[in-house]
Amino acid sequence: MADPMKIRAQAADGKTTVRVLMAHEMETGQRKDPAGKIIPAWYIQQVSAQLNGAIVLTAQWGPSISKNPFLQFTVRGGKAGDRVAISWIDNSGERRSDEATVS
Amino acid sequence: MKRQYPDWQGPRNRPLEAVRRHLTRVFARAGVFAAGVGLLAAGMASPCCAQSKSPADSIAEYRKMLADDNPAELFEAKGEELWKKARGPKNISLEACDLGKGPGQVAGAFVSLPRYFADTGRVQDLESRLLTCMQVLQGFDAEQIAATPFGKAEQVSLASLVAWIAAQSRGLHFDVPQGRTEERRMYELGKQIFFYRAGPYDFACATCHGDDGKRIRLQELPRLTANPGDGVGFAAWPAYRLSTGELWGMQRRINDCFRQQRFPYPGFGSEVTIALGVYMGVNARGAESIAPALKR
Amino acid sequence: MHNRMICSAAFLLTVGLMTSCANQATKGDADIRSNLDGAMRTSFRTEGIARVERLQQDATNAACSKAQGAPLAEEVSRSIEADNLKSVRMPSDGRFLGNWKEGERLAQNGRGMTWTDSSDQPNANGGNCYNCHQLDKAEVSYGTLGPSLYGYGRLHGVTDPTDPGARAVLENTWTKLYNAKALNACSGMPRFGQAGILDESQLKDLMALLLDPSSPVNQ
Amino acid sequence: MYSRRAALSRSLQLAALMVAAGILPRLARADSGPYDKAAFEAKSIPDLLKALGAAAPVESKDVTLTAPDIAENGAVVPIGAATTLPDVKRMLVLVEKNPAVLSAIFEISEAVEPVVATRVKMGQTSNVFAVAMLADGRMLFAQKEVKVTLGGCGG
Repeated sequence: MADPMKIRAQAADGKTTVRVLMAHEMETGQRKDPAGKIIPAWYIQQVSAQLNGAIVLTAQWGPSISKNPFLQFTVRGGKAGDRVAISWIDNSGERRSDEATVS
Repeated sequence: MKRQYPDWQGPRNRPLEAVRRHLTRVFARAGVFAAGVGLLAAGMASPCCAQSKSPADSIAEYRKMLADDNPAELFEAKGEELWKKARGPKNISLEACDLGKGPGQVAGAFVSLPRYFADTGRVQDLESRLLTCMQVLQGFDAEQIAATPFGKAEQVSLASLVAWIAAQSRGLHFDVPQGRTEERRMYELGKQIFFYRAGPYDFACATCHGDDGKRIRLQELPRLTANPGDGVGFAAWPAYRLSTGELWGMQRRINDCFRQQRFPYPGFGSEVTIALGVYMGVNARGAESIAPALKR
Repeated sequence: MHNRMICSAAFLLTVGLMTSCANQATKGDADIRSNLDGAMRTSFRTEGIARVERLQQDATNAACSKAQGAPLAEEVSRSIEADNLKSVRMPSDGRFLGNWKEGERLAQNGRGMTWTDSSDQPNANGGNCYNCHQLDKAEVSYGTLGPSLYGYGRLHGVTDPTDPGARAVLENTWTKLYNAKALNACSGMPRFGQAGILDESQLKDLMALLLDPSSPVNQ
Repeated sequence: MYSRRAALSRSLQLAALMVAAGILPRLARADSGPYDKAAFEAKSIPDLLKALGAAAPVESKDVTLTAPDIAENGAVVPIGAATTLPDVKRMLVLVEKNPAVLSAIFEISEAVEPVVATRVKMGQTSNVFAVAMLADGRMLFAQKEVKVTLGGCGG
């Protein structure tokens, strides 16, 4: 199973900035192993972000997003104690969801 | 492994005018006509301030943009879990592991390693000491883990553990002990290895790390014969490597230095690698640790 | 602030004491030496083309290692340089300059001779030049371990490399590339010709990059 | 394009409704819309625009692209895309010289500002684009060349 994300969410001046680090290989499918065999593509394709259970942002990613991806976005409103949840699904169908509290 | 991207000799050295023409063609093909091209050209005609900045300033800016969100944190979190989790043939956690400050004492341990351990009768760095704990406490085969390639299996666990343990000394100052004869012998050995020239290129560690203010390409090379400063050199490893997207401990850092020195392969936790750790660590006395850092 | 200064002073003092301790622990060079050899033998193994035999030092490397960065005695330097000069072979056909474009490609290429390289033959190796030197001014990513070589030919007054007056510069530059230790005993530069890193035609291409008036180095 | 966007927005609304109704688990699945395979396979900007069914893009001062002048390592290049314009539906990040030009599509809802950041791989020096797709179909962009430097010795 994939490792947990690191989610930071901070409210200030009427908005909440969310910063996320995800643990994922983001293999492009263009690299070769030492034996010369193509390493199959393996990357996060879709991401969704929720604030208190409501989806606020979704994203589609290609394999050119860096390994161990970073995502930052800004929610209108939000306050300390609100819950931010991030979910992803990769091209192999693997999923991961994590949650953090706005500070 | 390099990504298999085409070797493109494009706008790196291409004049801006050529870039503009190229872009105009691209967008024209896409159906952008007069108005769009006009705007585009207007935008391109005043390329931003970038050109006046020095490469060093630009690199510093690049590093700053990444600094606040270091993926090393993902490894720290995993390392903490691995430290506390019952694992290995004996199904026991590492919480009784003695890193030099007493069993289970993690805070401050990193900045006084490598050091002499009475139970093994030798000087050990963080990674070789962790191997001892994994073998003695958890029943893992230390030799087998040492022989495992970096980035695979239990070497990944080691890297994560190292990230978390180092993070528990963040902001502390290096104080690698020299009280015992064996610690001083290792310092002297490390110094000799540091200056040891060999291989087809005649390189030693000192070739690149013997003077202040030197670079390979754009990479600054810390002078490691003295304290290079807070969070520089020995005080910046382990680190998350952007190039591989992996966490590198000092063992892997030294290993790749020897590779680029065109030397044969140093064993994981071998005497040479630990002696170099003692030499660099003692020289870095007083330097503030920022590990795990973020490195190219 | 004040405390910090006292601390730093204490650190300095401690380091000073440690250094003298460490020196006292060093009883004789022979002890440490045997220790070093043992540590090297047990610590390294052959991996791919990077064989353990690479740890063997010739007299040049042994002397420069032992000096630990300090200058060698004048007569020792001269003797090492003379020995290294014997290895230098001038180009077999008397022509010093190849193709600067090939030279630039080689200069950019930092690969070769590591345990992750599959061949140790010259055609698998780069020149590694930009790792340590500035050459073409358009390349911003250059190292500073060696001096800047931008304008090399121009600054050495070479406007026509075929002119007999340019011969001395050509020979000197060739020698530097072929065996840098012939000119500076403990130079940090690899001995590209002597060590078989680059072949004659590759060396000529690097010569052209440095000395051809049409090379970007001389613009 | 319009119908796809409408469908997507419907599916977003539907997912939100389902979450509210407790039909979906509290941590919803990430795949709440379709994955635009054709767009992510586009090898050039014209191909991408075709795949997206998008209008011709126009450079705009209202779109901001944050990117370094020089990337010390092409494996990780920080990119920020932002705009002050209203009615933004999507923000795109493009790297012109990558094997596939499209790196990311962000679906901007009313609940977030059209300000996003991520990190991308770049195989070589290239122009990078931040594109804002507006509700009225307009495509506005900002662009910048990011130099990718070569690594140290030993490759």
